[in-house]
Amino acid sequence: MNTSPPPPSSTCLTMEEIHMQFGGVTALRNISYAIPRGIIQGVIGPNGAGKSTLFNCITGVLHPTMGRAVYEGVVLTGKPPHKIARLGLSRTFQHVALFSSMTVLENVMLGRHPKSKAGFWATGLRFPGMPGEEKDIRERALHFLNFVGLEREANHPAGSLPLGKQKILEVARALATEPKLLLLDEPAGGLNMRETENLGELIQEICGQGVTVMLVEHDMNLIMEISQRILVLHYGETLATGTPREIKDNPQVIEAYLGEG
Amino acid sequence: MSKKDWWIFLVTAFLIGVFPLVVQPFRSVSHYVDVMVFAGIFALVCIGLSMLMGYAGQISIAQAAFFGIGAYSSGILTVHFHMNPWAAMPVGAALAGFVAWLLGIPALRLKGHYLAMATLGFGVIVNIIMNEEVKWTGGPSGLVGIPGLSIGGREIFHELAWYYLVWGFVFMGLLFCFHVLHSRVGRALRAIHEEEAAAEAMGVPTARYKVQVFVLSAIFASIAGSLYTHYMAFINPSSFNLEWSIQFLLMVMVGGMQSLWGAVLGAVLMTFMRNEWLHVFADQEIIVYGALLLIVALFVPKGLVSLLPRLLPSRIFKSSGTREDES
Amino acid sequence: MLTVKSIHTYYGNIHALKGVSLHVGNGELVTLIGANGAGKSTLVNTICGLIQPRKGVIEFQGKPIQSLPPESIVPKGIALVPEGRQIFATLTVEANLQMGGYIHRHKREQIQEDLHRMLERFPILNERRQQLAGTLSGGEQQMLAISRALMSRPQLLVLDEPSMGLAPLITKEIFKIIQELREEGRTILLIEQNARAALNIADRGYVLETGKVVLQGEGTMLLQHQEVQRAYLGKGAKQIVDA
Amino acid sequence: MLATDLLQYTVSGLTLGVIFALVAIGFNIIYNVTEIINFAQGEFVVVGGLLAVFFVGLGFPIPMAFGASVLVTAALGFGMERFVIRRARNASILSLIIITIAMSMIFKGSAMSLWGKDPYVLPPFSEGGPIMVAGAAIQPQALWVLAVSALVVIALSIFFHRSVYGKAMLACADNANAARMVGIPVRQMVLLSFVLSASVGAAAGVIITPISLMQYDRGAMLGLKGFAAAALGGLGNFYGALAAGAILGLAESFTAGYISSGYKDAVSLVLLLFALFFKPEGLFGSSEAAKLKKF
Repeated sequence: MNTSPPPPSSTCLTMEEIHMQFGGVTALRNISYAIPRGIIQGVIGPNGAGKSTLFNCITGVLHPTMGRAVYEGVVLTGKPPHKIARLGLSRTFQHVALFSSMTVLENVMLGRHPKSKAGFWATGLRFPGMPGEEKDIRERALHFLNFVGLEREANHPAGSLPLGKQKILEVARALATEPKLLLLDEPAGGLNMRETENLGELIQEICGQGVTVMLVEHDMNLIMEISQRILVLHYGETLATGTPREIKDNPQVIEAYLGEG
Repeated sequence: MSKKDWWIFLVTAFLIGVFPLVVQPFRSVSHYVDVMVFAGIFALVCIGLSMLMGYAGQISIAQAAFFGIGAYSSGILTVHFHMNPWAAMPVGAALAGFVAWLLGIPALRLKGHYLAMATLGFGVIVNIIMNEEVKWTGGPSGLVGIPGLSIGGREIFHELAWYYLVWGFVFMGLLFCFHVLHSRVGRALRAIHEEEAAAEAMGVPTARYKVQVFVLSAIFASIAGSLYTHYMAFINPSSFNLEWSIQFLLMVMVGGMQSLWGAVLGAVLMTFMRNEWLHVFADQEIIVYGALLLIVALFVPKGLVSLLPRLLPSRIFKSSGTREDES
Repeated sequence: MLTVKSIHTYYGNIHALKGVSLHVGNGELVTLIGANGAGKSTLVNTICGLIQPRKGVIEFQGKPIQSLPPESIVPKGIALVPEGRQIFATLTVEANLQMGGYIHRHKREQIQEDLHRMLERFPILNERRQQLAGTLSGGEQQMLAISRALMSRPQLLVLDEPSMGLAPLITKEIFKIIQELREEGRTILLIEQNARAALNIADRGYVLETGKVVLQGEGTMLLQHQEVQRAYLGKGAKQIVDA
Repeated sequence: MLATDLLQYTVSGLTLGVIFALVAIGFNIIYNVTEIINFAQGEFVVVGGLLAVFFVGLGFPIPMAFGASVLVTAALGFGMERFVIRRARNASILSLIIITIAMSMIFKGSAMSLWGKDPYVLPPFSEGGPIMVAGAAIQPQALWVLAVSALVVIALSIFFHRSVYGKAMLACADNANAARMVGIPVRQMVLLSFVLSASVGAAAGVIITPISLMQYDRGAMLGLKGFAAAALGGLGNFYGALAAGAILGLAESFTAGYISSGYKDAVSLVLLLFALFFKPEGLFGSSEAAKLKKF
C-alpha cells in the first residue's frame, strides 16, 4: 500500500498546448502540463478560469480547438468518452450526474460496465456465464460501496440521497471502473466541514492504492492539505504550478484570488 | 429477474392462459379471443417500443413500418417464393433489423424532435413503397393468398390455437426483455435515458446501444408483423401507415412507458377500445384518441401502470418493471 | 433604495441563504464579496426575481418586490448584468442593446438616443454593431452586457461577477467602467469574487460566507480585515499575509 | 414540347414549393421562440383551407373569407398554447412531441366531423382562364399563391428583424432567462408565436385550396413536407425555408412529371432524411449561428 514518490519521468497524463475557443471567447489558452503517476494533482483557479473545460477536453466531452491530451502514451484527443473511460480514466461531474431513479447499488454496478462483456443476446437468452458475470458485477459494486461507506443505502434510489452522499456515490461509481487516473470535479462542493474531511481521507486512501487523482476544488483547505502538486489556472492560462507550499506563497496566486491591490 | 417480476409474470401468464376458458362459453364475449390475438400481436410491437422509448429514452414513430416490413416479407416470401412461413419469419426479422441498423446509425445521433421527424419520415417512405411496388405488394389493394402457419404439418386454423401461439411469443419476448433489463445492458439503457454524458463517461458506448435497442425493437415489430400476416391471410398498406405508428405510441404511453407490463396493458386496452368500445363514437373516434393521448401525456405521464399500485392492496407492482421517477 | 431583510432561500433541499440582510442607499456602490459557493449568485437571483425567497422581505424604494417575477422587477428600476454575461449570442450587438431597452419600447427616441450613447461609450461595440454577439470576445461581451442593462435606465444596477473568466487587463478595464458609472451618480450593487478590486472602488461591502453575512463595513476597512482573507483562502490564509 | 413541359412543371413546382415554405415558416416561428416542433402545424393549413370554404359558403367575398379563416385559426393557435402547451411547460421533449401529435389528431378529427371526408374546392381569387406562356398554361391562382407568399415572407422578415416584438421573440429563443432579465414577458411571446404560426399556416391553406383542393386528412403530409423544407433550409431560417421549399416543390413536381407520380411524396421525405442525417444545420443555415446555438 505504501507509495514511493514517483520518478520524475513517469508521467501519467500530458496536456500538450490545449487550446479551446467558444465563439469569440477563449476558454483555454495553450495549456501544457504533465501529471506524474501516483499523486494527487490539485487544480485550482477562480470561477471561469477554465478548470471544467480542461476536464472536458481530457475526457473527450469537448474537442480542443488545438492541442491534445496524452495518457500513458495514448493520444486521448479525438476519442469518444466511452473509449477514454475504457483506457482507465474515470471522472465525477461538477453538477451531480447520477442516474437518479436507479438505486445506489445499480449506479455503482453501471461503473462495472467496461469490466464486463455480456451483450443483448447473451443477457436476453441467458447464455451460460452471464449469471456468473452479473453476480460478479454485484459483488464488486458492493465492495466499492463498502469502500466509500454507502453500503447501507445500497437499495435507495440515488436521487433520494442528500447531496453529500450523492457526491460520494459518484466517486464510488467512478472507482468501480477501476481507473488508473481519477478526475474529480469539485467533489467537496456543497459538503459540510466534516463531510469534506472524510472526503479528503477517502481521496488519500484512493491515491494510496496507486490511483492518480486529478482534483479540481474550490475548498482551499482540502486542496492544500491533500494534494502533492497544484496547477493554478486563471482566465484560461496556467498561472502557476508547484507544491501547495509554493502556491500559497506565490504572490500572483494571491492576487488572482483576492484581486490586484 | 426479481422475485416480484416472476410473480407478476406467472400470475399474468395464468390469467392469459385461462382467459379463453372464461369467455368462450358466453356467446356475447366469445369473440374476445379473436380480439386478444390482435392484442397479443400489438403487445409484441409495444414491448419492443417500450424498450426503446421507455428504457433507452429514444422516440420512434416508425414502428408500423417495421411491423409492415415483417408482414410483407412473410407475405411476399410465402406467396411469390412459396417459402415456408416459419422460414420467412426470421428472414423478415433479419431484414427489419438490418434496415433499422442502417437507419439507426445516422438517425439515433439526432435527439428529440429531430429523431421523431426522421423516424416519421422513414415510416411514410416505407408506406409509399408498399403502395407503389404493385408487382410485389399488390399495391393499395393488398396481397392475397397468404398461407397460414402450421405446426407439425398441420395448419393452425382454430383461433384458440392462434391465441396461445401469439401469447406464447409475447411471453417469450417479455422474458427476453426482462433478462436484458436486469443485466448490465438494461442498466446501460436506463443510464443513457437519464444521464447520457455520465453513461458515456462510465464507458458505455451510448451510440452503439441506442442503435442496438432500435434494432431489437424493429425485430420485435417484424415478428409481430409476420404473425399478423399469417393470421389475417391478407394485408394491405393501410395497416402499416403513420396512423398505426402513432397507435403503437399511444398504446405504450397509455399503458406506461417505463414498464414492459405497461406496454402489454396498453396494447390490450387499446385493442379492445378500437375493436369493441369506441365504435359508439363512429367518426369522432380519432378525436377520442387524441384527447386520450393528451390527457395521458398531461396528467398520467407514467401511464396506467403507475396507477395500479394505488388500486391494488399489495405493493406488488411497485418497482417491478416500473421505474420510480421520470423526467 | 434597496433593503434586503433576513431572507432565506432554498435550492431544493439546500439552504443557500440563511437570513441575509443588506441595504443599498441612493448613489452608493455597495459590493458583496465571498468565495465560491458562499451564496452570492443565489442572492442576486433572489433580488432579481428568478428565485423566490422562502422567508424575508426585499424592498425596493419602499415597496416589497420579493414575490414579483423578473419581468416585473425590471420596469421598477433594477437591471442585472448576469453572471457569465448571458448576452443574446445569436442576435446582433445592436439588437442586444435594443432588447435591453425593451421596457421603454414605446419611447423610440429615447432608445435611439441611449443606443448612440452606449455605442459612443464603447467604440468597440460600435465597430461590431452588426456582428452576432456570440462572436465577441469575453471582455466585449461583458461591455455589451453592461450596456444592455443600462438601456433600461435603471435606478439600481446589479452586476454579478463581471470579472469572471476575464484576463487581468480586461478586468481592470471593466472595473474602470464600473467606477465611471459610480461617478455618474448611479447606484450599484456589485457582486464579486475579486475582493480587492471590488473593495477598492466600493463605498461599503458585505462579506458572505456559507449563506450568511459574516462581515460588513466600509470598503477600505474590509480590505485590511484578516477575516476577508480567511473567507477566501481558508484557514491557512494567515501565512499568506505574514509571508 | 420538352420546353413546355419543363416550364409547366417548374411553375407547378414553385407553387407547391412556396406552400411548403409557408408551412416551414410556421414551424420556424414556434421553434424560434420555444424550440418546440409543432406536429399539428399541417393541421393549421387544413383547418385554414376548410374554414375559408365554409366562409365562402356563407356568402363572404374571398378577401373577407381569407381574413376570417386566418383569424379563427389564429384563435385555435391561441387556445392550443394557452390551454395545452402552457400546462406542459415542465414536460419532457418526449411528452411535448406526444402532446402536439395529440393536438393534431384532435384538429384532424374535428375537421372530419365538421366537413366529412370529401375534398373541397375554393373558387380562384381572380376570374379568367389560364395564362399561356410559351405553350404552358399558368393558372392565375398560381400567381396569387406566389404573391401572397412573398407578402407573408416579407412581412414576417420585417417583423422579426425590425420590430421590437419580433426581436424580443428571437431573444426568448436565444436565452429565455436573459430575456426575462431585460423585462421581456416570455410567456406572452410564446403565445404570440403560436398565434402567428397558426395564422401563417391558415394563409397557406386558403391560397392552395383553389388549386389542389382541401381535405381533412392532408395535414400530416403537408406538415411533413413543410418540416422537410424547414430542416433543409435550416430550422429558424425564413429565407432558407423559402429556398428549400422551392427545391422540394420542384423536386416533387419533376418526379411526378418525369418519373412516377406515386413516388412524388417520397422525394421530399428522402431529402428530409438526408438533410437530418448529413446536414442538420440545413443547407442555408448559417453554420456560424448554428455553432452559437445550444443544440
